[in-house]
This record gives sequence, C-alpha cells and structure tokens, in this order.
Amino acid sequence: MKLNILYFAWVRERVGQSQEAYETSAATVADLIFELVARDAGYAAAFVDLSAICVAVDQELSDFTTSLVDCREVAFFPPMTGG
Amino acid sequence: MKLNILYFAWVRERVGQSQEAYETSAATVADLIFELVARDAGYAAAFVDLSAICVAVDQELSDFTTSLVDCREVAFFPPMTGG
Amino acid sequence: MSARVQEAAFDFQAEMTAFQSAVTRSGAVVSFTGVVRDDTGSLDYMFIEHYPGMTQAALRNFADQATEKFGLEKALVIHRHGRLQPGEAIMMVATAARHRKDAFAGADYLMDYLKSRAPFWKKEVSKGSATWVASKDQDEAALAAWSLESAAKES
Amino acid sequence: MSARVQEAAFDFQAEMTAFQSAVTRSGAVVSFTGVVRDDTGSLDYMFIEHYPGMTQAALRNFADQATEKFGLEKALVIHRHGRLQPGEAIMMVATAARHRKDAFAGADYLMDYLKSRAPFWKKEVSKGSATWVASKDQDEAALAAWSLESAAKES
Repeated sequence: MKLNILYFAWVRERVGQSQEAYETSAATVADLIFELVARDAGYAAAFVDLSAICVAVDQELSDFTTSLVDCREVAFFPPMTGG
Repeated sequence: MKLNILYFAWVRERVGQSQEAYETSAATVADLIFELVARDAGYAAAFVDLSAICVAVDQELSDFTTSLVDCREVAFFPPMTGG
Repeated sequence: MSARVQEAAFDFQAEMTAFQSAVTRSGAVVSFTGVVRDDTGSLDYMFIEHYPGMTQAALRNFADQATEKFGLEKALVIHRHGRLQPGEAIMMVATAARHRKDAFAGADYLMDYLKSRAPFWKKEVSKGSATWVASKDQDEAALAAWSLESAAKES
Repeated sequence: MSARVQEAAFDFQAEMTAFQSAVTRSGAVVSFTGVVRDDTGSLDYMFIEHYPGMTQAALRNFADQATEKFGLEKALVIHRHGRLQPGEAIMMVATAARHRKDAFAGADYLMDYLKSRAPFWKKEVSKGSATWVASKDQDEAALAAWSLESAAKES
C-alpha cells in the first residue's frame, strides 16, 4: 500500500524532509519504523530513542501497535509542547 | 467607652438602622451582644441566631470572644456573599 | 497588587489590556469575571451592599496573600456594589504568573476568599420581593481546602 | 464550542467581548492567555510548528470534551503557529459555566490537554541557535490527575 508519511519538529529535521509518499506492506506502526530506520542514518537518528517518538495514524494519536490496515497517513513527531 | 456600631444586610434591616454611637462597658463582643438584645425586639430579632452573625472589630474579622478594649468600631452582619 | 471597590461598571477589556501590558515576566495570565445570573427569569436587579471602611483593605489583603502564596507577578481585584442588572459583571479577578498552574490557583483562591471573607452582601429583588442571598456551605469548604492543602505540603 | 488555529495575532479583548456577549446562562467566565516568555533575556523569537490536518480537529475535540465534562455553556480555544516575539500571546482559552469551580476546572483541563495532546511544537531561537522545547513530565502528570479524579468520582 502507499502511505503518506509526515514528520514534524526535530523528527522532520533528522529525517531531512517533512513528508513523503512511501510504498510498504508494514502491518503496524512498529513494522513501519523498523523499515524506515533501515533506510539511512537520518531515519536511524530520528528513531534512535523510541520513548521520545509519538505517532498519529490518519490524524488520530496512536501507538506503535496500531494497525496500518486501510491507513493513508502516518505522522511521526516528538512529544507535543503546545499551550 | 463610646463605640460606633455598624449593621449590614438583614442585620441592619432588623435593627432598623445602619449605625449608631453607643456607650458601653462591655468587655467582649459577646457582652455587647447581650446588652443589645436586651434593648428591644428589633435587636433581639437581629441576633436570634448567633450562628448566622459575623462580627468585625475595628474592621478586622473577629469572633464573639474578641476584646473590646481600645476598640472604636464594631460591625455586625450575616455571612458574606461577595464574588 | 491592586484592588478596587466601585459602584460604576468596569471595562473588562480595558482592565485586561492594562493588566497584560504591565506583565513582563509571566507566561500565564488568568482572568475570572462574575456575572449576575437570572436563573428563574424573574430577577429585576441585584443589590450589593458593602462595608466601605473595610472592603478596600480586605480586597487588597486577599490580593497580597494570593500573590505571596502562589508567587504571582501581579494580581488585580475589582468588585462592584450598588444596583446591578442581570447580565452585568459584578466583579473580576486577574492573575499573572510564570507557570499556568500558579495563575489558575491564584485566581481560584482569590475567588474563594471573596466569596466568604470580603464584606459584600447580595440581595435579589424580583417583582417587589427582596431576598438576601444565603452564603453557601460549599464556599466555606472551598476555602478550608486551601488550608488543608498548605498543611499537607508542610508536613 | 469554537476552536481556531491561526498564524496571525488574535485580539484578546475583541475575542472576550464576543465570547461574553454570547453567554446567557453563565455566572462565571474564565480566560487563560499564554505569552512567550524570555527568561534569559536572549530569546530572539519562538517558532511554533503544527500539524495542519490535525490541529483544528484536535482543538475542537478537546473543547467538546471539556464542555461535556464540566457542563460548560461555552468554550473557546485559539492557538497560533509560526514566528512569535517575546511578549506576544501564543494562545488563549475561555470558558463559561454557571458555577465558578466548573469554569476554572474547564479552562485548566483544556490547558493540560493543549500542553501534551495538541500537535504543536515550540522551538526557541536565540542568537542563531535553535532548541526544540522539551515536553515536561509535569504536563503528563497534570493530565493523568484528571483521569484519577474521574476514576475516584465514579468509584
């Protein structure tokens, strides 16, 4: 399936882009992360500390066990600091 | 000694006046109340339920045991309902 | 730390503009406004009596206490007296602090004090009948809770 | 229950005028304003990044949750993104309720959500060096406390 992946804040800076279309057969968020970190050092640096990574699947806050079935958009970012 | 006594809200309405100069030798707030209730039915009605009466001595919230020595102003009123 | 008692309406917007422009170190500003409610639809007006010699000092005293207790940069209290129509603002409180929890707690604490320690009394006048508003046990309980919290922190 | 995400500055006074004039049943109105602080005196500006597809819905969702949980008559959230100077307002929240405790709690709860569940990220830029603001454990703890409170009430 083809996903749109978005990156924000320092995750975006380390990955080196704010979004990309990505073809994958990953079943869960965790599977997707494993694929990404294998791609290059930027991804590896972005995901080096998974306790500092949050994820939204189709714009809903989710976690690493969330299924990607029928998903169209995944976003990775650090803990939020609004307000 | 000569005191200025002030009354507020329904205490004022029952006593029938908002303030008066009053000559007394009462040592405490409680003594003063006993003198007042003996004066007439209006005072008796104002002080019939002492749990509903608050007092300020020289503009400081006080209680019935507070001494009136050197005091110049005593105010009686129901529980406050500001805000 | 300013406190005002007045019969005239106050301009909330202008008060907040002045308050915020005087704040320099605070990241958090909280305001509270109390408005005359007409729950039954029959209220003609509310009359607020106060103790002129005591109110100004009491308000200032509460504002200073809240400032110290919560490390506020600034606190403001304005309370009206006299005749107020439904929908009119009775009073306002504003607090400024570095952190939001202190700004919220400072304003909440000030309100608890105003509700049960400031010398104001409200009378509701409806169709010729007038009723003094009874104080609420929950206001006393709210105030007592701050003392318990302080005691718990100290122990 | 309105929520807005915008780059432009908002006019707190005008927002509060509109908010208060739309309130009919509430005796209590609370506002919170968050301002860019410059604790060290060296901040050039703050940059706020956000997730455009998600922020508006998230803010609206939080406002609806707070409205239901505290029985608010009305709630408003405005949050800015982009470049902000020290002293500029980042965001504001307003709540209206019959009783003051609900208005305070509703605003406080909304802030706790915004701090750790709304997709905004702050970067501080000073003399050419840029630092992403770290999230605070105390923000998570503040949010968790509301769940504990709900659980305690239900049990």
